[in-house]
Order: sequence, then C-alpha cells, then structure tokens
Amino acid sequence: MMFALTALVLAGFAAPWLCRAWGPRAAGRMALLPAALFVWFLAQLPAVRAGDALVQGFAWLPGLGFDFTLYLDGLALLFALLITGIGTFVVWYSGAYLKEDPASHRFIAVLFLFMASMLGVVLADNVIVLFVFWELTSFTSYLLIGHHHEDDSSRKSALQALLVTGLGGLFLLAGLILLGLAGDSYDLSVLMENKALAEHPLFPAALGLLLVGAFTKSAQFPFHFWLPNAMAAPTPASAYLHSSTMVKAGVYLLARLHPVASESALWLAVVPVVGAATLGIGACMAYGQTILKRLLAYTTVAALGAMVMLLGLGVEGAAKAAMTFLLAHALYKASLFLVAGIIDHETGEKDVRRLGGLRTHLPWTACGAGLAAVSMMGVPPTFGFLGKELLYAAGEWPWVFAVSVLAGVFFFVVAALTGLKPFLGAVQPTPHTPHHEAPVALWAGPVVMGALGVLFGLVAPALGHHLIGPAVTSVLGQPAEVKLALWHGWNKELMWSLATLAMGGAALALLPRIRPALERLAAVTAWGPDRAYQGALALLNAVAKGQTRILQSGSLRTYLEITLLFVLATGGTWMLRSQPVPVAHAETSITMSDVVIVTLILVATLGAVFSPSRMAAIASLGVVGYAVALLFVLYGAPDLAMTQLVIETLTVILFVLAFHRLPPFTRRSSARLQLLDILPAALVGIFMAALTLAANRANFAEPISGFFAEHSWKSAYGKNIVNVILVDFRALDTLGEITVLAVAGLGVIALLKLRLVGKGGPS
Amino acid sequence: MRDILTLICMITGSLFMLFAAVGVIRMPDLYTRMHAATKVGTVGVTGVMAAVALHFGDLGIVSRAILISLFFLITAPVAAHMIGRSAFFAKTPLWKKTVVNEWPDSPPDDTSSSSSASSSSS
Amino acid sequence: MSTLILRTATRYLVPILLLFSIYLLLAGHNYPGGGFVGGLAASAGLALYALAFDVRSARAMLRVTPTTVSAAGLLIATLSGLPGLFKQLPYMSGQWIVLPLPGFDPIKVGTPVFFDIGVYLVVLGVTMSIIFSLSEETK
Amino acid sequence: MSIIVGLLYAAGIFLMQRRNMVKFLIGLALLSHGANLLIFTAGGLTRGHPPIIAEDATLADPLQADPLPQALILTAIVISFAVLAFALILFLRAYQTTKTDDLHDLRSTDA
Amino acid sequence: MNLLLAPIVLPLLFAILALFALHHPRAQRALALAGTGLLAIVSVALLLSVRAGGIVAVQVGHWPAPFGITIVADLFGAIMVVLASLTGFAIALYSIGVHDRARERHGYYPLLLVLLMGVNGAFLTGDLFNLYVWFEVMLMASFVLLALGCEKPQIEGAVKYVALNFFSSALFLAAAGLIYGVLGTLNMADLAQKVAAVEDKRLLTSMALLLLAAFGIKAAMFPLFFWLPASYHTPPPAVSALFAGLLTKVGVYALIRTFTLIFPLEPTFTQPLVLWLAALTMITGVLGAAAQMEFRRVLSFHIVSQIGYMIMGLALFTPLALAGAVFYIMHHIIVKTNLFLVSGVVHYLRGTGELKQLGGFYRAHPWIAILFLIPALSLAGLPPLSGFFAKLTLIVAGLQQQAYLIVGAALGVSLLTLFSMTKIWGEVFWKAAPGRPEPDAPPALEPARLRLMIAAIVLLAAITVVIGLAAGPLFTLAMEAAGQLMNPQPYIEAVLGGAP
Amino acid sequence: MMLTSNLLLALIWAAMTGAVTLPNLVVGFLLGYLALYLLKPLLGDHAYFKKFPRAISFAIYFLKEMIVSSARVAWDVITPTHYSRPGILAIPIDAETDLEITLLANLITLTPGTLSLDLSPDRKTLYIHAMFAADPDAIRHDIKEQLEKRLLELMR
Amino acid sequence: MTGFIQDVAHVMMAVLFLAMLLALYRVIKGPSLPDRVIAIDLLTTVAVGIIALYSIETGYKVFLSAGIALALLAFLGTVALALYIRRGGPP
Ligand code: NA
Ligand code: NA
Repeated sequence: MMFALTALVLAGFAAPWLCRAWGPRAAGRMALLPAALFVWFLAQLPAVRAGDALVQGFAWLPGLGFDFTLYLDGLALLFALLITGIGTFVVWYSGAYLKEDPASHRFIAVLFLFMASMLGVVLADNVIVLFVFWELTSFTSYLLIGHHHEDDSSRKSALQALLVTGLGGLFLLAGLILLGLAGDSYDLSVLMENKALAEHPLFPAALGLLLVGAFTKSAQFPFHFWLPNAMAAPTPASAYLHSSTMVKAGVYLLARLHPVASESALWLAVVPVVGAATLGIGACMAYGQTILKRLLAYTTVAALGAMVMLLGLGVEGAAKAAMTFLLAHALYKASLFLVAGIIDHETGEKDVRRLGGLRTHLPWTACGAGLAAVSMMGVPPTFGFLGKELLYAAGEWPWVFAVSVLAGVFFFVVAALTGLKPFLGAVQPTPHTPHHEAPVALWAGPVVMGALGVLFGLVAPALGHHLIGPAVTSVLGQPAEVKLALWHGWNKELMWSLATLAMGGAALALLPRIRPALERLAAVTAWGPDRAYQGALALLNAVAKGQTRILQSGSLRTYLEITLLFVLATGGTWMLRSQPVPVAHAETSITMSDVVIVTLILVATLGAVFSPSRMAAIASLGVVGYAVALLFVLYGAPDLAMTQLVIETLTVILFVLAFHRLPPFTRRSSARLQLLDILPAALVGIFMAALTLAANRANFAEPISGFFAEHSWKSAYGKNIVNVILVDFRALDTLGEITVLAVAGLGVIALLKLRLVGKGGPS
Repeated sequence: MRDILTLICMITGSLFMLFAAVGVIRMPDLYTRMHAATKVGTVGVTGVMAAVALHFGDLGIVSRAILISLFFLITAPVAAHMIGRSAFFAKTPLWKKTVVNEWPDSPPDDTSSSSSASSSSS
Repeated sequence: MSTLILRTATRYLVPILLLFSIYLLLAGHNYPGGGFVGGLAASAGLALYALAFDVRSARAMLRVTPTTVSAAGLLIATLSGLPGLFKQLPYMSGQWIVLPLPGFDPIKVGTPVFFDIGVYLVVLGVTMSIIFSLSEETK
Repeated sequence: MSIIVGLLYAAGIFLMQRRNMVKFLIGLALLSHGANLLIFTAGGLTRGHPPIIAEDATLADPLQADPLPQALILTAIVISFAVLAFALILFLRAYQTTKTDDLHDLRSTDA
Repeated sequence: MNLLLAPIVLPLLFAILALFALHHPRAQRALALAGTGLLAIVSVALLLSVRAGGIVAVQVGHWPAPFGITIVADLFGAIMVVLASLTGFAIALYSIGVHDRARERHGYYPLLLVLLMGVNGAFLTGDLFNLYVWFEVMLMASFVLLALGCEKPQIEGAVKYVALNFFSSALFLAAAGLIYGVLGTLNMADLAQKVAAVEDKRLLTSMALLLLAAFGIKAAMFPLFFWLPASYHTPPPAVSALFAGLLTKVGVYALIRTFTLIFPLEPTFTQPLVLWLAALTMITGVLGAAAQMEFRRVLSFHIVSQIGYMIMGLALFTPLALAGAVFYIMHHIIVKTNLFLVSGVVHYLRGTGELKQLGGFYRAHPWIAILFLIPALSLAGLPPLSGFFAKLTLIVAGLQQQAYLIVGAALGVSLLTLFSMTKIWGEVFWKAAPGRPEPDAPPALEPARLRLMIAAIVLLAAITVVIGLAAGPLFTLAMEAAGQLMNPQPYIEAVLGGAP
Repeated sequence: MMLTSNLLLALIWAAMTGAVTLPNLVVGFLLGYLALYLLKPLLGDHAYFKKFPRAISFAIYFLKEMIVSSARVAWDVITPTHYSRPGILAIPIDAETDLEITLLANLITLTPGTLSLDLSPDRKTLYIHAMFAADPDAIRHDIKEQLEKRLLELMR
Repeated sequence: MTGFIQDVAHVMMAVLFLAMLLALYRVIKGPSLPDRVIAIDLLTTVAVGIIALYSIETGYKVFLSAGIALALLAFLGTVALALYIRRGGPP
C-alpha cells in the first residue's frame, strides 16, 4: 500500500517531465500506473474477504502517539478499487481532453497527487494519517477546480470548495483527536473494535465534530452548495472528484465510524435526517438545472444524501444498500460526467435543452452514455437497479422510503436528460458540430464503466460476495454476508422500482412545464447556504477591516496608550489587587540636598513638558539630566555622574544641531486631550513609583555584589569596582553595548548620507 | 590656618555663586546678567576649588583644582563672548537705561575666518 | 558661526580635553573614569573642534573615518577576550602581565585594559560619526 | 526618590503621547532617566560611599554603594543615548521626507 | 566549550571585518556569506553537542556564576541558534542576489551580522540583564536595517517601530532593575532558585508582568503588536524576511524562557492571562491579514497571528504544549522568512506588492509558484508540511488540557490563514496578469541574481519539506527541549555548577 | 623651551627625592629656576628670566582685579537698586596675534564691569559691554593703558 | 576642625542649591534664548561647586573627576547653543 501511495506521488511530481518527454501519449501511458494498482488491489481481494486485513506502517510521531499506519479491509478495498479503476480512465481521458491546454501537464500532475491523497484517506488507519490525506484531497481538488485559474469564477469556486471542506477538515481534526483521547488510541482499527467508546463522555463531542467534517466533504446540507459551484473544474476532474471519489470521502468516513457510532443517539438523530434533507434538496435543485454538468452535480449531491441517509439508519440492510448504491453510483456518475465532457468538448454546448441527436456522430459515446443512463435509471438488470432495490429495501421508516422513491424518480429523470436526451432525437445545432467520434481515450471510460454498470447487475451474487460483502463487514464491524441477486421475486421493492420507472417517465414528460417553478425554487434557495457563505465572507471582510481600522489606526499615540493600558491592566491591577501600595517614604533619611534636587528635577521636568519653546524644553531636559547626575554624585556614583553629564551634553548638542532643520512647536492636541493623556501617564508613573518603592524596601535575597567588592582588587586588579564590572566581570554586556553604539553610529551615517528615492520596497 | 583659609575660600566662593544666581535673576537685561553669571560665577567656583585644594592638599587634588579653575578662567569669557555675540545677532533687546551703544548696526561679517569656513556656513 | 576668540581658545582647550580623556581611560580601572567617559571626553574635544573650526578640519585631525575608529575599537575589544582561550579558559578571561618598573609600583597590563581601549575607540568613533555627519548635513 | 521615578515616567509618557516629534524625543529621554533612576533606587540607596576601593586598601568599604546597579545603569545610559541619537536623526529624516513633524500624520504604512 | 560563544563572537568578528571593507562590496559579500555559513556550521555543531552531552554552560571571563555572565545552551536555545543561523545564511545569499550597492556601502552586511549576533546572544545568555543588552544589539541593528535607504515608507514605519520598541526596552530595563533590587541577582538560574524560595510572590508577579509586557511588545503579542504591521513591509524584502523570521521569535523565546524558568506560569493569574492573550493574538492577527491587499502586509499580520500559536504553547504549560511551541517556532522561522523572500522576488520582478496589480505568476514563473506554495501551505498548516505538525501538537495539547476555546480559536485561525494564503495565491499567481504593464516597472532581474535569490528560497523550502518529512525525529527533539524547559533543574545545575 | 626645562627639572627633583608631592614639586621648580638662572650665562640671555617675575605680578594684578570686579557686580546684584549704567563700547586694540587678542578679550571679560562681546572683522576693534559706561573714554583708557599694555609686555 | 569644615561645606551646599534653583528659574522663564543659555552655564558652574563641596563633606576625592568632566563639557554645550542662536535661533 505504501508503494501505491509513493508511486502515485512520484508520478505526480514526475508528470510535468513525463508529459514533456512523451508528448500527447503521456497520459495514456501514465494511466497504466493506476491500472496496475487496480490490478494489485484486485489481487488482495481474496485475502481481505477472508478477513485478513492488510496492515502496514512505521513509527511517525512517537511522542504524540501517531504512527503512519495503513489498513486495507473490505471498505478500504472497495474504495481503493474505485479510486484506481476510475482513476485509470480519468487520467487517460484527461490527456485527450486537455490536449490543447498548455497547462495540461500540471493538471495531470495534480490529478495523480489527488489520487494518492484519496487513496491515502481510505487506506489510513491512523486518524492523523487519515486527516493528512483528507486535507490533501481538499487542496489538490482546489487546484483542480481552479485549473482555469485566469477565470474569476473558477478561482472563486475553487476557493469556496477549499474553504468549506477546509472548515470541515478542522472539525474533523478536532473530532479525530478527541476520539483518540477518548479511545486512548489513534488507530481506527483499534478504535472501532472498542465498543465502549460510545459511552465515553468525550464521544458525543468527538462524533459531532466528525460529522461536520464528513458532511462538508460529502456536500451534505447545509454545506452542499460548494459542489455544484465546483463544476468550474475541467470535466475529468469533476468526474473524478465530484462523482466517484473525493465527495465520497465523507461517506467513507461515516462508514468507517459506523461500527461504533451508529449506536449513538446523536448519529441516529442527525445523520439520516441530514442525508435525507440533502437528498431532497439536491433533487429539487437539480430539476431546475439545464447545464449538463450542474445537473449532474446536483444529482451527485442527492446521491450522497442518499448514501448518508442509509448509513445513518444504522442497520445492516441499509449498510448493504449504501455500499451497493455507492458502487453503482460511482460507475454511472463517472461515465456520465465524462460523457458530458465529451459533449462539451465536441459541440461546445453545455445546455441540455439545446442538445440532441448526437448518436450519429458520437456512437461510442452514446453507447457509454446510454449504458450509464440505464443503470442510473435503475432499469433492470443493471447494477443501478440493484442499488435502487436495496435502497427501497432499507427504508424501514415510511419517510425514508418515500424519500427514496422520490430519489429514484429523480435519478430516472436526470439520467434520461443527461445520458439519453443529447443523443436521441433530432440533431440540434451546436456551436461546433462534431464530424467524427471523439478519440478512444475519451469514450473508453464511459463505455467500460457503463458496461460494468450493466455487467455488475448480471454478476451481482459474486460481486456481493467478493466485494460488497467485505465492505459491509467493515461498516458493521462484524462479519456480514451480502447476497445480491437481481431477482428476489415480486416483492414490494420490485414493484416500487418499476413504479419509479413509470413515474420517472411521467416526470420527464412534465419537466418542461414544471421547470419554471423549479427555477423559481432555485431563486429561493439562492438565499440559502450559498448566500450564507457569501455573507460570511463579507462579514469577515467587514470585521477584519473594522478591527484593523480600530487597532491599527496609525496613530502612535493610540498605540502607546493601548500599550500603557495593557501594562496598567496587568501589572497595575495585579498590584492593586494583591497588596497595599506602600506609602511611607523610607528609602533613607531625606536631606536638604535631596529636596533641592528633587525640586530641580520636578521643575525642570515640568519645564520640559509644558514649555512652549522647544529650546526651553531642551534646556530643561538638560537640566534634568544634570540634576540626575548630581543625584548620582550624592549617592556615591561618580562614574555614573560623569557619564550622565557627558551624555547629557552630547544629547543637548545633538538636539541643537538637529533643530534648525525642524520646525518649532505647534500646539496640536486640545487642552482636553492633553488632560486626558495625563491620566494614563500619571497612573503609569504611580505604578512605577510604587514598584520602585516596594523594590527598594523589599529584599528577598542578599545581593551578589559582595563578590565584586571582594574580588575587584584581588582578582581583577582594579579599584574602581564599577569599571571592573564593566570591563571584566560583565564585559560581555559592555561588548554588546559598544556594538549597539557602533551600529547606532553606522545608522546615523546611513540615515544622513543614504537617501534612496522610491515608492517603497525594492528599488 | 589652612583650615581657616579653606573656610574663607569655601564661604566666599559659595556666596559668590549665589550672588551670581541672584544676578541672573535680578539684572535687567541679558548683558548685565552675563556680567553676573560669568564673572561672579567664575570667581565663585575658583574660590571653592581653592578650598578643595587647601582642604585635601595632595598633588592630585591640587592639580585637578587648578585645572578646573584654569579651565573656567579660559572658557567662561569665551562662552560669554559667544553668547553675547549671538544675542546681539539675535537682536536681544538692551536694557532701557543703556547709555551708549557703539556697536555698528549691521552685524559684522565673519571675514576673519577666511582660512577656515565655519561649520555653520555650509 | 565661529569666531576668532573661540577658535583660539579651542586650540588650547582641545589638547587639554584629549589629555584628560586619556587620563580618564587609563585611570578608569582604579578611579572614576574608564573607556566610556574617556571616549566621550575625547569626542567632546573633537566636537568642540568641529564647532569652532569646521568638520573638515576635525575629520582631518582624526585622520581616519570615524567608522574605522569604531570598527577598530570593536575589534580590539573583541580580540581582547581571546587570549584566555589559549589557557583553556573561557572567553574574556582576564590575562594580566606585570611589568616591573624600577623605582615605581609595577605596572599591570591586562586584557581588560585593552578592552577598555576598545570601548574608548568605539565611543569616540561613534560620537564623531554622529556629530560630523549631522553637522555636514546641508540644510 | 521613587516619586521622581514616577514623575519622570509620567512626564516621559505624557510627552510621548504628543504629536510633535521633538516632544516625543524629549519624552524618550525623560523615560530613560526614569528607568535609570529606578534601577538606582531599587538597588538600594547609599549616600556618599562610592564603590571605589581606597588607595591604601585592597577590600571595599562595607558601607559602599552597590556597584552592580551602577554598572547596569552605565550600560543603559549609553544604550539609550545610542537609541536616542538614532531616533533623533530618524525623526529628522522623517520630517524631511514627509514634510511634517506631526506624528499623527505618519500613518501611511499602517493598514 | 568554546563553541558556545562562537555564535555570538563569530558574527561580530565578521561584522567588524566587513566594516573595514565597507567600500569593497565583493569582500563584504564574501565575508557575509562566509560568516553566516560558518555560523550555520558552528550552530549545528553546538546543537549536536547539546543533544549528545546535555546542557552546556560557560562562565564568561571565568567568573563563577552567578557573579559573572553565564552563556548557556539548552536544547531550546541551541535549536533557536541553529534556526537563526540558517535563516541568516539564506538571507545573506538572497541579499547578494539582490545586489543593492547603495545599501551595501552603508553597512548592510555588518548590520546583518550584528543582528544575528544579537539574536544568538539573546538565545544563549543565562543572564537577565545580558539578555537586555542582546535585545538592544538586535534592535539597534534592526532599527538601522529598517531605515537604511530612507525611503518614505521605510522612515514612517521605522518611526513607529523605534518608538514602541524603545518603550518595550524601557519596560524590560525597569523590570530587570526591579528584579535585581529585590532578588539581588541577575543570573537567570540563580533567579529561578531565589524566586522559588520566596513565599509571597505577589510583588514578584508584578515585576514578571512588566516583563510580560516588555517581551510581549517584542513578540508582537496582542494588544502590543502595532509596530509590526506598520513597519515590516517597508524595508527591502530581505530585511523584511529577516525580521519576520527572527525578531518576534526572540520575544517569544524570552517569554518562554522567563515564564518557564524564572517565573513559572501560575494557574491563578498568569496562565489564564497568557492563554487569553494567545487567543486574541491569533485572532486579531489573522483578521488583520484578511483586511490587507498587499503581499507583505498580509504576511506581516500573519506573523502576529502565528505568534499567538507559540504563546498558546507556552500558556498551556504542559511538556507537549511547549514541544508544540518549540516545533512551531522551528517551522515558523523558516517558513515566514521564505514567504517574505518570495514576496521579494515578486516585488523585484513586478515592482509592486499590491495584490490588485499583480498576477500571472503561475503561468510565467511556475517554479516561483511552487516555491511560494510550499511555505504558504505550511503556514496554513496543510499536512504533511511542517506547519501541520506544529499545529497538530498544539491542538492535541490543548485538547488534553480541555482548553477547548483556544483550540477552537487555533483551528479557526488556521482556516483563515489558509484563506489569506489562497488570496495571495489567487491574486498573484492564478489571476491573469493585469493588462497594462506598470509604467515604471523595474527592469527584469538579471538571471544570475535571480538564481541566487531563488537558491535561498529553495534552501528554506527544502528545510520546510525536511521538517515535514522528518517530523518524527524533530518532534522528539522538540519534546526533549520542552522537557528541559518544564524541568529547569538540570539547567540550573549546569549554570550554577550543581550548587544546591 | 625654558619653561619646559624648568618643569623637567622639577620632575627630576621629585623623582630624586622619591616623593611626587605638590610641595616637593614646587620646591623642585624653584630649585630648578635657580639652577637655570645660575646657568644663564651659559644658556644665553633669555627672556624667560625677565618674564617670569612679570608673569607673577601680572597674575596677582589680574586676580585682584577679577575679585574686585566680581565684588562690584555682586554688590550691584544684592542691593535693591541698580547703579549700573551699561553700554556697548568699541575699543581699538593693539593686540595682533590670535592668542593676544583672545587673551585680551578674556581678561576684559574677567575684569571690572566689562565683558567682551565681539571682535570687528578687521581685528582692530573689540566691542565690549560695560556695566558702568557713564564715561566710555575712561574705560577705554583703563583697558588700553592698564590691561593691554601689561599683557602685551608679557607676551612680546 | 575638619568636622566643622564638613558641616560648613554642607551648609554651603545648601547655599549652592539655592543658587541652582534661582538659575533654574531663569532657564525656565527665559525670556530670550541667550538668557536660558547663560542660566544653564551658571547652573553647571554651580554644580561643579556642589560637587567640590560634596567631596569635602564626604572626604571622597573621586567626585572631583565628575567636576572636571562637567567643567569641560558645560563649555561645549554653551558654545553649541550659542552657535545655534547665531544660525537663526528660534524662528
Ligand atoms: Na533594598
Ligand atoms: Na532592594
């Protein structure tokens, strides 16, 4: 399995070169890889059926308990076969379909990566491995949907798909981890054997999150809207992603969780309802569509809803129906999508109403389309018929049954519209008229898959035993035997199945008449989730802009004030809350000189603050500096005093030198604003003063400076202890400091001498 | 004896500086204030330095005291000259009782600095 | 605008300032002073020179660019930490040589002294860069 | 002493809230003074005993001021001088480039 | 043993040499490349030796701790040094490609090297005040680099950057002074012991909160980040990239170091506070980015957002969470630097960073597109790139601690990050190039220069991929580093020499 | 030159006696002066020996003037009424070299009631501010005849 | 006697501080820039005096170095300010 993933990834990376090397034949040759993998997976069938799941893995993030483990059981195998099988045709098809596209090699590359991701999802045993591949499918599908990236709507659709599935991915991740925490293992195979898991208090939350993840991926209501929009992708991508594989990842996940989760109340309450709702909505929306691909997309939504609904019922019959329907749907839907692509490719027409009579020019295509359509319509003896029968059989509740029948009718109509109508009847004029059949690369897929759709109906018992059975076993978490047969006698299901065909025919006939009503319905649904998505984006934009306008206002003053408030709100309130601010001033006895210097600093500071003349302000600043130096003298710090004096003088000189290039003070802030500004300033001042006082009084430990006094002369040969600290005990500080100085010097020179003109950024 | 001299120097020096400060407050215009600040201040600081020299009496201190005094004696007049000159150019008003002003009205050019253009002329 | 009187006085003052700065540098290990103040005093001298005369002559007096001075200082300071390494001691371990001088106390020369010289030069160089380039800046 | 620290901080911050560049810079300078005095005070104040070993002694006077905060402040003084000098020139340049000394007008690079 | 100071002294020496060679651009470039390259080698060697032999410490000047300054490397510190050095090397390479003669003549490379020295010093020092000094070294160099060239936006950005960072430094300085005042020591290990011995920690907490604010500003934490989006997009791209990768992380490093070693977070007040700040940082940052339409502005706001994740790792305060933070930092430094480098290439090629005016890069330069996608998707946390593992670890840790709110925030923010990255992708790469060519578009880069720039990007992208692929071993490393952080006793013993 | 020799002798004396203290240096200086004076015939008739006493007397004169002038200003400061009648005067000077002019200007500043403000561009006139300028010519005379003359004697 | 000298020094310091306050008044009040400059000049002169007296009071000679530094630098500051006035002064 590991090699399968590796090979696909490598093929993806190699695709651009291979395409260049092999030219137009590249895709055909590269399609052999998935084909070979298909064969390999097919070869695993006997073992898997026998109950020997294939396990592979290696240690990955041991500290977190995540190992890279893969696990191939019946469910995984069914999906793997779909992925590689349909993948083969899609790759082949793509080569021909995108022959004229200069970026086709990129498309094929991403297609392979997508294939690898999808395969990874279904093979993953470890939840994180599952998530990794899950996200990769989202992203690769983003690239595929956005293949025509110079088109605005294409980009928008791609983004929408990414965001919706990405959102789901987040829920999924949280859910998977919670599940792991609840079950004390991150391996699905272990978790799903742990029946007690459902009782864990974390389980409902985990399940809820996982369901959201699954629903977004599988386009369940209310996240269904992205899927039709994703039709912006080139047709092969649509066929592959949106019919047969990626969107089924959600279904896969539900199936995977089924053994443990299907018992829980949440599951039973939510999953079938959501599935049914999706089915209904997908069906209604589809009726209003005339664009071939969109029509198919809505039926996909509906079909996914059906599968989800079935799995949500939590019973064996439904599980069987789900798996069978899944297989059938994959086959016919892939075919129909590919056919739609051929039609578009050959005629340039997308509207189903303007298509007809193509059977003459496109016989093979018509053949594939017809086969797929009959399967989709559920005409016996196709596999689609079987799927529908099981669907009807699974409906234990009347409402499920009703919904299922409606779905059947709906599928019939759509199949007729997409698979039959373009080929039957009179030839209609299209933008360009096909003169000959499309290349085999294009029609091979539809024909083979359509044929299989019919064939599988004929070999249903064997299929049920070998393929569906093991899958259902996995879904149920216990051995299950699936007996598929075309003929069960004249039972209720058969009756309804036939009735469905009749109703379908009627609906088809009535369609042109009810279409306007349905289109109106579509207008109503325009207010639905898609709107919500747009609204969310707009809201995000508005919130972002508003927040940025408020926070990142550009005003240095505001920035500073917020910062001050932060300091006050954390440190300040903490201090107020936790201890009385000492008020007594007991640093040392206050002398007259202290009083005078304090007065000096006070007056000079006020002068510096309020002086209307900048020279007076600078002069006052100088006085403050000199007074501080005097304080240093008084308190036994001659070195400091000297440094302070020199620095202060230099500062004043610098200011003075700079001044005649700067304008004089002008009053900018109103008196009120100034008064307002005093408050935070004063509060911070008080806070710092209180802290200083507290620090001055408190001593939790003896200072280390005794060492300096002792060793300054003895070991460092200096009597000026401050200097010895600077050049010896803590010389590294000083080294850093002179580096700062040197850099500042460099900076000043650069600022003064280097002026580049430019509008910002590189020049 | 030395102590008494010290005391005298110290007290007169300090008082002179005080007077200088009072002068800076009280004198009517800039130029008269400069008289107070420059002369009286310098004498004051020299006196205090003399006191320091006398008090400690060792070479290092005496030489430093002399150095400081000398420095003040050199710099104070130069500083006063610089300020006075600039003040004149800045048109700082004279006291109303000023009796005579022989300074030409047009500021003299600094042509004497022919060899070395001053830093500000750039 | 400088004057003759200022220039003349400066001629006599600058040597005093420079001498004083060197005194501060060398005495700094035992008395107040050290590389910082020393360097700053020296720059004060050069700044005065630049004010009284002009920046060009002050630059000429310094002979090398201020940046070179500070780079040299930085280099000396950085290198002064290395000798200890040869004795398997950590970076910046002080190494001292005692030079006996007949008749006087022996002179102790150590790497911290060189470090201080480095500091002196950096301070000098940087202050000069700032003052020179700011004064040269045309209005 | 702590009152002065508070005062210097308050004054510095008040000035930094002004829109004029020069006022802002003066604020920076006052704030640095405040920080230096804060270290000085927090480390404990000792009057009149500099941390210098007497000429005839080999050990320091036990009464002496704590030398370490002094060394720290010295470093801090020099660093804040470097920053202040740079900031001054930067603001000068800002004025020359933007033709305003109003910090409130310098908001083109924000969102 | 001597290796420990090399990450500090080596760049300084090269910086000095480059200063002497200020007017010889070739020599400067050679020195820069050699200096950063050597630095990278040395730091990797240091990391390996710490991994093998445990925490190492050097008492600078041979003065015993806590009296002198101790330089100490635990795994976290050593990892940070390696990252800084690698980033530095890439930036040097890129800058040589940029070939900006004017800036080179005014000390660009020495500044770069000094910045690295400051950053490394901050990562390795064991002394609180020395940390302040290294912060200043780093900041001063960054001030100059930011303003170098004096273009108008540069200057405007620099004004805010300088102003707010100065304030932060003042707070840090005050806090260091206060802490010395009450505890009488600056050595961080010694402080840890002495703080632990204090019963009534209320006063100390006030001081610790000052440090929180100071480092919070440097780290661009909410609500202290304003300087970053105002300035990071203004200097030349290589400088932006360097800042984006390293500077805020030094703040984060300091936060982590302080609040694990000296003032371990307390569940009563500081821990919930920091947790809230982390969440708000993430959210406001990413929303800020959502509102931007300029390449580097978007990226700048994302730095803020991602700082939130790192702080989240600290705030959860479990070994796993810290490992997550460490891993996040490892990943982020490389990735963020690289994104800015890519933005630079775009800028140099088209002369603008406005998303509206860009486009067509996917068609014209598919390689640049891929080189953008790797870091961009990694940033958004797309598996299996490096960012995913970082986020994963944090989310697992958060869920383990039942911190559901912050996990929710973290997940939501990662979606919005993806949104931003796809916005850039859509506008710059996917969208068709706007019809009218820029009237004053700069000439296309010479291929040789572009190749050097791309080489730097490829190097970092390769590291990103390797971090993703080798997530297991690197995660183990992060776990070990986190273990050391959560149990500081070995650190204290290494510094103080096993003193009780 | 001579001064240097003399100072050197003082230092040698101090070194010989092994005590570099101020009194010792003063003694050394005086002894050195004496020695040099004795050697005068050998060294040639040097102005140094004439100038040294003059310098001493000038210094004493100057100190006295300075203190007196300061006292006068101080008196004017502390008494409630201002006696001063200030004015700006132009003084023609004979001093020529930079040093002479500077010294003169400085001395004027430090002596009674006068303050040098500026030098005319042609270096011939010094503008001074006088506190008591009721009789400008008297001040001019004082400066020229007392101060400048003594100074120039000393300098030339 | 030495004790007495120190006491007197202390008192004289008070006198000088008073002088400082007076000078400061002029610094703040102005009115013209040169007025402020001479006031600052005097302020530094007084400060040198204070430092000198303080070294007498405490007996520590080392403070005198600060006095020298101040003396040397005050001049520089004054000259710079004076030159500034000349260059145009306060516009
Ligand atoms: Na205390
Ligand atoms: Na204390």
